[in-house]
Amino acid sequence: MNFKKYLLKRLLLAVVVMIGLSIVIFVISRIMPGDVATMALGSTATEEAKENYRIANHLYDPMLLQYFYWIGGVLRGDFGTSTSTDRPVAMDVAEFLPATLELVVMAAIILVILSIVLGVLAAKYRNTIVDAIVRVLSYIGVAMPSFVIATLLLLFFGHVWKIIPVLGRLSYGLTAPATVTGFYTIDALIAGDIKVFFNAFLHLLVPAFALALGGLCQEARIIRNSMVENGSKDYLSAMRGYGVPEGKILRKYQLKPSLIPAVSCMGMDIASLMGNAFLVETIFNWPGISRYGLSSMLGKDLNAIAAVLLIFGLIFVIVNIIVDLIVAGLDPRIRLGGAK
Amino acid sequence: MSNEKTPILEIKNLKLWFKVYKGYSKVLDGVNITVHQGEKVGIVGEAGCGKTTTVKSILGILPEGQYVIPEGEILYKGEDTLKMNSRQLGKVRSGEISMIYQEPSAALNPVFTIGQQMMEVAKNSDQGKGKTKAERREMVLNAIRDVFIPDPERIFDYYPVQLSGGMKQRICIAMAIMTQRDLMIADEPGTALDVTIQDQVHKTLDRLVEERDMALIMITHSLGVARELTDSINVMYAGTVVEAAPTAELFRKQLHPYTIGLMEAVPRLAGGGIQAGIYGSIPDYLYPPKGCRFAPRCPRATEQCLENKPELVDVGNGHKVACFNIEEV
Amino acid sequence: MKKMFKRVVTVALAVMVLALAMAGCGGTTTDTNTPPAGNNAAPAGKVIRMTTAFGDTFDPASSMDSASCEVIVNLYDSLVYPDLDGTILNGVAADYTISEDGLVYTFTLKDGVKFHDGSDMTAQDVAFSYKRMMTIGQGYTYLFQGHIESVEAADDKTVVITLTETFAPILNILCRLYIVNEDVVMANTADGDYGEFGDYGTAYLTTNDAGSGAYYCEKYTINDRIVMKKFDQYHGTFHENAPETVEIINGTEAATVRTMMANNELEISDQWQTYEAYKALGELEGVETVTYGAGQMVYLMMNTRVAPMDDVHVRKAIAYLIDYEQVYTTLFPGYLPTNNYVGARLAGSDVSTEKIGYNMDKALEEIKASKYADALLNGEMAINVAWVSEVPDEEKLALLIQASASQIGLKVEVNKVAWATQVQNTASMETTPHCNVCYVSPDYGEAGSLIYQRLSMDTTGTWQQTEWLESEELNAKISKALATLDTEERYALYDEIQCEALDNVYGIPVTEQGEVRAYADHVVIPAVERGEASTTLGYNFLFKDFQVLDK
Amino acid sequence: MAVSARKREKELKKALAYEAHRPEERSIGSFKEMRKENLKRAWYRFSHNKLSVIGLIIVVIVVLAAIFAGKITPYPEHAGAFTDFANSTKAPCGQYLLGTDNMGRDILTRIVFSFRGALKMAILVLVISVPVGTFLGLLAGFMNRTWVDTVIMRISDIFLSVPALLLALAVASILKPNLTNSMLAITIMWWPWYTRIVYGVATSCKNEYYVVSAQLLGASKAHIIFKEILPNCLSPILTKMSLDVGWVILMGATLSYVGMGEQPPIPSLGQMVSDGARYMPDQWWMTIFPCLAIIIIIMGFNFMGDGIGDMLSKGDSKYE
Repeated sequence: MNFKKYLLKRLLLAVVVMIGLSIVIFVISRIMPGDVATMALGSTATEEAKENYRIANHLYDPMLLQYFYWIGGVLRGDFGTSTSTDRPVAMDVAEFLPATLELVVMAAIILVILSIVLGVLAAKYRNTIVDAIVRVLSYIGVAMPSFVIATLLLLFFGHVWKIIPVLGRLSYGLTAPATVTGFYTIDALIAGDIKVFFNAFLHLLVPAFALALGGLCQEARIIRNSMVENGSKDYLSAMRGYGVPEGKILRKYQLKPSLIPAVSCMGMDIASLMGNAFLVETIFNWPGISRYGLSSMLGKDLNAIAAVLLIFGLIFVIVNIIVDLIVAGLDPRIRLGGAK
Repeated sequence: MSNEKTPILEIKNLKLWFKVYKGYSKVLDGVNITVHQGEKVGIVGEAGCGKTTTVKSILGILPEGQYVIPEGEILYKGEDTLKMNSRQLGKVRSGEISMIYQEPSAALNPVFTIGQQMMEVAKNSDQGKGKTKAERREMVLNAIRDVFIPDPERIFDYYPVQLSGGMKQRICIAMAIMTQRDLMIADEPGTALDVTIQDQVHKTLDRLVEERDMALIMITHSLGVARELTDSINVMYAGTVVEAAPTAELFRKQLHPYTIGLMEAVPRLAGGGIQAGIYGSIPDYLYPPKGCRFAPRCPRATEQCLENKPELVDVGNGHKVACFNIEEV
Repeated sequence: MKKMFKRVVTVALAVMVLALAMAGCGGTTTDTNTPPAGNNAAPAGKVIRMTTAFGDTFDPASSMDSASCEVIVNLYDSLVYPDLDGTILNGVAADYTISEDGLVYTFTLKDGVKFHDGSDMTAQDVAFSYKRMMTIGQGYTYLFQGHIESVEAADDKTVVITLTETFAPILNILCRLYIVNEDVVMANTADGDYGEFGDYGTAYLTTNDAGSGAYYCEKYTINDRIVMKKFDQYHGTFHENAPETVEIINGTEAATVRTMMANNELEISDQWQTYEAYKALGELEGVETVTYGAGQMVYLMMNTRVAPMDDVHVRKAIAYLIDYEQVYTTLFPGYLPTNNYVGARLAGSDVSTEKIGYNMDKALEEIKASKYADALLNGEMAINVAWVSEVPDEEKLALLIQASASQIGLKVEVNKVAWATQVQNTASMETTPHCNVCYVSPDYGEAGSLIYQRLSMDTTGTWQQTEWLESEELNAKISKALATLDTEERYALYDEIQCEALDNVYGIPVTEQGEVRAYADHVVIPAVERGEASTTLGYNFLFKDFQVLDK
Repeated sequence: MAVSARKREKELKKALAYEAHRPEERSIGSFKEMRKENLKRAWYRFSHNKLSVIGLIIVVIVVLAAIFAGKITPYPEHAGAFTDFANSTKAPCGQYLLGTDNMGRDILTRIVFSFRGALKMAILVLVISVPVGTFLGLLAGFMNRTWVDTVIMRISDIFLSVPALLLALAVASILKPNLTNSMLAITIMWWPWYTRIVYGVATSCKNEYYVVSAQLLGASKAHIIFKEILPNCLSPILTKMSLDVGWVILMGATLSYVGMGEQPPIPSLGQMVSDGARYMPDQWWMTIFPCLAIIIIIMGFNFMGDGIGDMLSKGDSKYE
């Protein structure tokens, strides 16, 4: 069936993209400023220690050889040891990745739901106050960087209106559930501990909202525009002619065709959530991989950078495949290739 | 032979202007049409004379905020649809009137299957409201069978993009006749199709209307189609009805110069090629002529025609015409 | 509809499987390693929570930044350790004897010193710790480089340290030799680059401790927080109000620290906040702020080998155009004035000459006297001042210099550089900027430490000394001073070196950093109570001497 | 009728009033008049929605402010090498309308001066990356399911998946840090977004009738791409472009975090926002006012963008 072949092709392409990505990352991390050994061992480390660090990490070999050593390790799941934590990077990643994934998944959910709701509302009350509010919101979402929004939200919920906990992943006195998926919310459910689940869920809300706000407002604008564009199509007035209630037309028959252009943009926004999560993590004390990634980038911790970026790349490619599947699912014209 | 049944739909002196770049395009200039219970009424006229606008205004599905109705009313079973609130109008749309569109591929939502769309219509129609899902599905499949489409189960899960033009138009018809309706509006159902399919579509339409004793408004720009399918015909020109009469009466004797011109323009199988057309083209609705809108093209135009608009007057056995100088029969 | 639904379900399942696979790919994380709880309700018993900017690991052999020191001094012991005023106290060593030629130091260990796993500490552990640190070669190794011949365990209780040549600050340096439990380390080695020692337990010591200090590490999650609990079998003494739990939390975002302080989830703040932030924290009820000099100096380092900075007149001109008074009143309120090259807090640091003060006319005079005068004054040649983007306050000083330089027609360019780029640039003479603003903290509480760090040839080409000094004669003077055991003689030599540095303007000691902390008033900090702070990094935070009173 | 009766009354009154004093019909004579007529018609469509006019006004004000920054700002020297620590971080008061930053420089002046850098960066980046991204998107979309499509889309995937900061760090190490180089860095990151959007629209409207019929009529590929498919992509592109003005300015902040971008003391909006964030919430004006400035710039570009979109696309005024 067309769909299986399509999925298979995309997965193959994903592998190609990952290889391309690994080359780009490898080259970029190598030409970044700073001598690797000095950064790794500290500038006061003895020359002799730096020397055998360089040999141990093949830094003197030609670039190509270094790449093969490195990619060989990666395929075996050994990303090498991180110079800052002296531990295998894989262990660090396993510890930090779930926290960021949980934050990003929550932010993605909020982004999808709220952008559709706002988009539909703005389209329904076109050129009225509601439309203007969504429009101004989208500028604020775009103009204000996530760390300013995060700071404002933190101060608001931390000081003025303390109804929701904002810092860290769990309130004091609650112990984290046994690690199964690394997602506190899911682990708590598995462990059947509702109190921890509820607390972990509350902790997720404010950071996830701060992270999603940027993309959320932009998506609402795009959905609103395509809803308006589809508004004057004949099949909607036909539906209206059959007495289908106005609300249902808006929510279902006008929304679905309008989602198509929005979904690809949404996919990219969700994929970039990983990228700009590090600011939100630093402000909300969220022990995620983005903060770890940033410190490794600035401290030129080669192995950690490569691992983090590979994971960002992997997630980006996966999200893209999902987006393409959803678009194909939504729009039969693409999936069936316009079989007249 | 206008039958004495109670009139189901009366459009009285309907005027409609569209907001445009430089002002208001005055498309409808006092339309008067009456449709009786179970009567099949034809509306004939050149493209752009306001046929579709008229019928769309009945159901009120013209694009929001771009038109203005200065005068006129549309009485459906005595109630003026223009004054109805959305609940009343909803009732009319879900149970009383249904419509078939001219352009089949634009009338079906590209991202939903045929089944999904028809189930939705069924769900909101009077008969379908109480029914369970399975019963409604049965209604849909029956409707598809009524329009001679083989293997309805397969079509149910198809997307519009997978169907041909003719099939799509028949689906639209199926949608319209799926539930018991009192008035059916068909806006040039066959124009987008080739002749053989067109003929099939018209025959299906005619049979269903007869069976269900529905009133029909058939819009077409071909007199041949009107002759076969309708009881009476209204000839529209530039936003007004210039002549209306029972079909046989109209073909026997045309009174209004435009109708005469129209009749002559029909290519005769027997005669040699295209007869003389009508000189000139439809007026600019932005700056329409003051008096009768056909005056600039009318061979018999007089001073009076230029100044004031002729009223639609009954000259005997249901034959109405809007012209000052009618040649005596 | 059915088909669509089936497709969406398969996609969702695929995503879940992938997420699970990735989350689990690093093997199961150790169960005990689940990060501790977050915040709000204060835990039972006496607790102190402090924020800081985490460095790398808490392995005593491989880290030297302020956050690591604050943790390591509590987890590990050393033979001797510095008191707040700099005097050397006995750590795990009961006493020590020095041979006549000053080359052999013999320490006898106290009885009953227990490691956190309950085993006794032996001299063998001390020797092992020294060998481990020197092979790893990171952290404070460079302090011992070339001074110590050997460290041996004569028997279970005595440690014999022989030096290569007499070295006065040897006791100060020995504070940095932290003793790890040999058995625990060797039991937890992973494969690494150190032959049969594997990775020397570096991975293990990142998240666990093998020390004998006043507190033991109960839980540590990287980049998040470390929880330390009181060690009851500790050989030393606790203050009766000393905290039972100490949490060091990573994260110095202004808004985060402020929220935690307001919701009393934080007892002591870090020292990286802005002046305005500390003012705001001080206004919170139940929160005080304190400023103390911890010996960290702010230098304007100059590359003395590149035109135009190789001309002493140009360097003097820049020294004259900095308004020092404005620096520690409006630029960095709370910072301390300094007259000598290495800051007043260090023992043996007072100087007999007068430092160059703020004098615009003299600055113009010096420029005119320089051989690059016309090139500089007609804007053809410009002086660039670099500052590190990770320490935003440095920009203030750079812009102040630029503004006052423009008053006398001197063109100064300010450029902002990431830390990694700065380390790379200062590694080679050509790429080292003309001037750069830099914070440098002394390795131990004596003037000799900063003199060595700032002026000796060993640190040329590192971020600590961008002057590229190559004078053999100055280098010899420094090693001679460090080798003279007699304090007066040594301090006289320090004074002579500092005078030479000030006269030739080998970099400008602009001001001494006043470290500011906000703290809850129910917590008593020894440095505040005794009114003096230790200048050895980390020793202001020996939590065993802290007090947590009832709120 | 969904539209409330009251609204229809209002429309009616307006229509009748208009009809009462209707201008006489003018025949369109010379070519010059024809062009004037078209311009009037374009302006009608542009100004049909009042917001577009407001947008145009904002953009014009911003451009003029950027050009005459020296004259209209209270303290022009604050934009250069100037420090006045005595009154640093002062709240907005008579002397400093929008307060001062941590170096004692007037924020209003710096914002107006920073318009120069912001506009230059935004326009240059968009002028380079939009056409490139759009063209590649059209190409990939039109040649759907061929190797061209795969190559282009996968390359854009790679570029999109590398975080902005890392790309900036890499470029920072190769090129000398100044405005043009940082713009180059942003352009490298930016074109894939447009490729993605245009690809989406191109693939879906490739199967539309008018494209198929154009092919039947033997239209060349170029004609189809540029005359048939491109107009459809205009609206999402314009929306994205006008919103991107903000992203580009903020990207400037990320770049200057690593030392690229505008070198101090030249002011840059993104830099002022990120510096000010550290002083929240007491000295809120240091970050809020630059944020408002960015919002206003985006609002201007966005309203104008929508207006241009209405003007170009046939839009909903079908009954021309």
